[in-house]
Amino acid sequence: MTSHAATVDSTAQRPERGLGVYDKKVGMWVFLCSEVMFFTGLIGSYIILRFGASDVWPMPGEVLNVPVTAVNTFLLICSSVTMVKAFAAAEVGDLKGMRLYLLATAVIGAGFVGVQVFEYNQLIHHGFLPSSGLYGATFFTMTGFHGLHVTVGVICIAWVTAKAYRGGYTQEDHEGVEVIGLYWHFVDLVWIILFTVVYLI
Amino acid sequence: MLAGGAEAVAEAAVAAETEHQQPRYMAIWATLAVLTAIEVGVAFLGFSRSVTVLALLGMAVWKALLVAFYFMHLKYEPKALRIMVAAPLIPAALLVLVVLLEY
Amino acid sequence: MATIVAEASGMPVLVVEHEMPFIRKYVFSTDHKVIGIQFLFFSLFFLLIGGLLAVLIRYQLGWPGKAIPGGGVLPESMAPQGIMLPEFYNSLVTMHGTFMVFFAIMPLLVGVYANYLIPLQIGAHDMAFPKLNMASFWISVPAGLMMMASFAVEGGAAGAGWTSYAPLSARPDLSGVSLGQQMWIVSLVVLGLGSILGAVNYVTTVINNRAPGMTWFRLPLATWALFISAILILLSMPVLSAAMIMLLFDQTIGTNFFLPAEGGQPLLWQHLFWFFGHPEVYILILPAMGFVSEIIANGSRKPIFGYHSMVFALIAIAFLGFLVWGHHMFQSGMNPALGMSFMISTLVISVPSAIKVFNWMGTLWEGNIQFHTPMLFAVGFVMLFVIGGLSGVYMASTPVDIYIHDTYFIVAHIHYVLLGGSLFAIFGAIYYWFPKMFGRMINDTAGKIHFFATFILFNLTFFPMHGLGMKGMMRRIYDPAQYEHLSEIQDTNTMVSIAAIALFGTGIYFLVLFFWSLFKGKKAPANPWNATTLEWQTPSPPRHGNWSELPVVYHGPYEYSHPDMDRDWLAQNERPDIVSPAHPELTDQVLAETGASEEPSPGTHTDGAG
Amino acid sequence: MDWSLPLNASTQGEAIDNLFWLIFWITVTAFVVVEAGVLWFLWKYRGRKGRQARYTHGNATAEVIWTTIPAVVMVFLGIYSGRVWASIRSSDSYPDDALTIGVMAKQFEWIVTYPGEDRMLGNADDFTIRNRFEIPVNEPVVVMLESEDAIHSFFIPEMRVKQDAVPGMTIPIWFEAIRTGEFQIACAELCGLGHYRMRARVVVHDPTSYEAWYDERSAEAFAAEE
Repeated sequence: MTSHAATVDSTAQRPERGLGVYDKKVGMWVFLCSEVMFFTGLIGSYIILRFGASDVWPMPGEVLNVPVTAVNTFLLICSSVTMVKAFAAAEVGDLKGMRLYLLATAVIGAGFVGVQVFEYNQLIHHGFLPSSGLYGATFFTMTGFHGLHVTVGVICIAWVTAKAYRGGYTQEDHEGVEVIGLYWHFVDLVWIILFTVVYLI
Repeated sequence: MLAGGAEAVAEAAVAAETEHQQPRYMAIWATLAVLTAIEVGVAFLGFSRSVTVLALLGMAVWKALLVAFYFMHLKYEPKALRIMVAAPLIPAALLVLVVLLEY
Repeated sequence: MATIVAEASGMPVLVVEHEMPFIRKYVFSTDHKVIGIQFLFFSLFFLLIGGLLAVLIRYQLGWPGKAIPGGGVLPESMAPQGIMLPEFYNSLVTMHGTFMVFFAIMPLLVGVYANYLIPLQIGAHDMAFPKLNMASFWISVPAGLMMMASFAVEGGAAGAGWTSYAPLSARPDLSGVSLGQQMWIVSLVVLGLGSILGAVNYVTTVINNRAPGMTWFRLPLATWALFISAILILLSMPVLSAAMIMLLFDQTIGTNFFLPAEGGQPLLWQHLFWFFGHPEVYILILPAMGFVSEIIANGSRKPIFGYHSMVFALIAIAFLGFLVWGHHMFQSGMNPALGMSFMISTLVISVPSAIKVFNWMGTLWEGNIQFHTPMLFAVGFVMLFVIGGLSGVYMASTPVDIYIHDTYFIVAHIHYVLLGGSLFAIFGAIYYWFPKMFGRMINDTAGKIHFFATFILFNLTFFPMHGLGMKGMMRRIYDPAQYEHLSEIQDTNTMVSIAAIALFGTGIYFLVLFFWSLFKGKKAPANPWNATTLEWQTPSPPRHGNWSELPVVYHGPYEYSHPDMDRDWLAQNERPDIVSPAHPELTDQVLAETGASEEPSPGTHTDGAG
Repeated sequence: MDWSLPLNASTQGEAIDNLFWLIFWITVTAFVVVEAGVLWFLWKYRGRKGRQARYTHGNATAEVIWTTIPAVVMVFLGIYSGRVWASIRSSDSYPDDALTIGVMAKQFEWIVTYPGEDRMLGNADDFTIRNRFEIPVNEPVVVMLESEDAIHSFFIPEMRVKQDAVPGMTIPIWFEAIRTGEFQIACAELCGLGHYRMRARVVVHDPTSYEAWYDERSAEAFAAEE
């Protein structure tokens, strides 16, 4: 235990270990727990309204454009992998790679929002509106709030990217990249669930 | 003191594992993409309703877990954090299941 | 700017304090203590507004249809010639509930004391995210202003009750209120966001920023309770936000979530609302229980009785709090079989509450009880909370609830819990921590007058409401005299109204006392109550950054009357040589881990007698 | 004001009142024990010079005792309440051949629909009256409760009956009056600005006068239609 002897002195002033994870990461996870409940409220209401209803709702493909959304889902998955690659690059000190991957994430994320706007436009054009019964109401509320989260994510990632280009992150300190990454993967995760329960079931 | 030592060992192990994990991000990405394609296929192939729903939900959970464990590296986080993250799933499930019981 | 820089080694270092401009120091401050005090002024203001609305409600019930004295100042749309209109009455009951729950009691408990106490009690320099903390306050302010402004818009303020059951709240043609209801929704969504940001902060801070030696089971119970409440906020508030957003869409863009026209479910609103609403009730009582535990241990000069069971009871209440929401819906048309399960979980949740009451009694037992004002309020809390808790048993029993649901019995119950409970604890907390917050004392005699007047008038106001409920008087009734079965109770209503108005007077007395003490109170010492927890080991008021050097904790939070001490209290961060029988093993461990043995400490040094 | 429940006029009222008073005595006992205990401790252990508080962190036996006692009382109450609840609200408690009356709540009145001779609602021989709800004594009555707009609550204090009327749902409740006389339906759920005056007359007849009333109203209703 030679290493331990060296740590005794510094622990004299160190806070309790807590989770052994730095504050920002804990904070983001705690916030994501809260987000889980927000989406539970929205998706749960959809499940209850749909499976509690006596009438049958439209089957996949009848109203919604599944192929376009499948491509969009693929986009979001790609942005998730570029995000994690940015973090991995930062871990090994490849700051150039980190910046490029961050930029790619922001761009692909913006692409997702763009496709969603296109999809909305198409649907509204065909007369499918939030006021089109419970199907329209739940669809637009869930995907709309997810889209809002994506938009916020894109803005934050753009901000992090800008900071990265100004040299704000190093191999030792890139908490911001990891924390925004957590948020971004969470948004991706929510989309995985949404895509399945809204578009495919 | 023992705990401190054990933790240091564990940290080293995690660090080593993380390095090994990095190349696999692309494999996970490929898995996610393939699963998405299969999902779309299942939805349109016209299996019976219950088979479709179960298969789709299964794949969605699989994908979600892949994202949570690898992209969000929950796999390498302390157990306490993992428990904390899983905690909201209990009230979430309760809310939906109990209200569904009504119908 | 934040003056604390965390070095990579994990050792926080205090950087020289710069002289900050007024606006950074007192307005857009990131200091948790300033934010706590800002929340205090914010919520006391809304407490006053909520009280004023209550007086108007009681005036109408005491003297139905009579002109309100001075009511001529109210606009035609509320009370022409001072005579209140039913639609204004509906707005009053709605906004009284909303202000009291969301803008007074909740910020008083969580906004004020979670901010002020958590970093001090766990021995941290500040919250984990000071800027986020500032944001959580400045998000709440516009929410409050918007809620206030809704009285002035066309159609008046929201009038569907603080629970805003759909479809009444979702269809402007039914309630006659459109913009007011929408402002109500937006305001609460914004406030909810502020609460969630605050809660993220509290939870992270407690998890990660405890001082060395501050193990989980050395946390003061106030911090424990605030921590658990923050978790409840995190998990329940977003569900309300989601429901509110759907309600807003029903109001504005023609969706049908809660309208039956195209298959929507009015009961879904109630499920979502109460899924939030019941944990919310515990958000409003758990911190109060925490403060009372602090004060009772201090006033009795004894360690809190059954610290561990107090903590586990808090956790149990929080967990069960997510399983009982349906008990608000026994008569709502919910499946009766579901009612049965909710009844059982509700009866179960009363057990941990009972444990807490008995533990407080156990703390008083064989104590050396000091009757300072905070102690009076804490004991008052226990006595009134018992009544509120016991009256809850009637509602939990589904058949009895058939009769008393939506009657004044419920009104009595909620006020015994929220006013007799939470607000008494808040008054206790204000008197207790006022010296720490402002460096001045509140005069003890003046405080005692406030306590006795409030205690007596509170009971005169709310105890008879149980009887009104037993007679079948419905809630939210503009004019009870309309009903045969309520005609004989008009005298009681008048009596209750007189007491209520006098109770409001005690509130004014308190505010005057509060502001007078702020400027003219006697200078407070660092530890006026001879208390043990860390916040009292700092100057009053504590400096920016709280500690120049983090404290090291050796003891549980309530080491009063320790036999090895010559005075009757032992602070958490002193005398590492004294071993607390509560956790001997922890003391040894911390002594070893923190390397405290290298510091000179008073008294003889033991290797740990455990 | 005296501290009593209003005169009971239904069969379920008796069970509910008994349970109410049982809970009353249990809670009064707990109330007295706790409040007297607190006051006694406050007096007995009041601070005095030289007094030393007992240094204790608790007592496991005491904790177990005061956890068990409330738990046992609650289990008992839960079982008892559950039985009464089932006898009023469980689906098999509904009488088979009861008189079925439709009640539609709307802002701010009660529309009561009586079946024709076939005792079935929902066909042409039904007739409807406003704000009057007349039933025979000693005969179970099923009310099919509906709402047209907001949520209302059907409350007859003397019958110990209360049920929300929810738009989009038809909720059956049943009760049996045991006393003739006149009572009131009150709305117990905030339903808009006329909520406070949303009431209707309840008349409980003896069987013969109910028959006479029914025939008369039925004839009147159909005469008006033609």
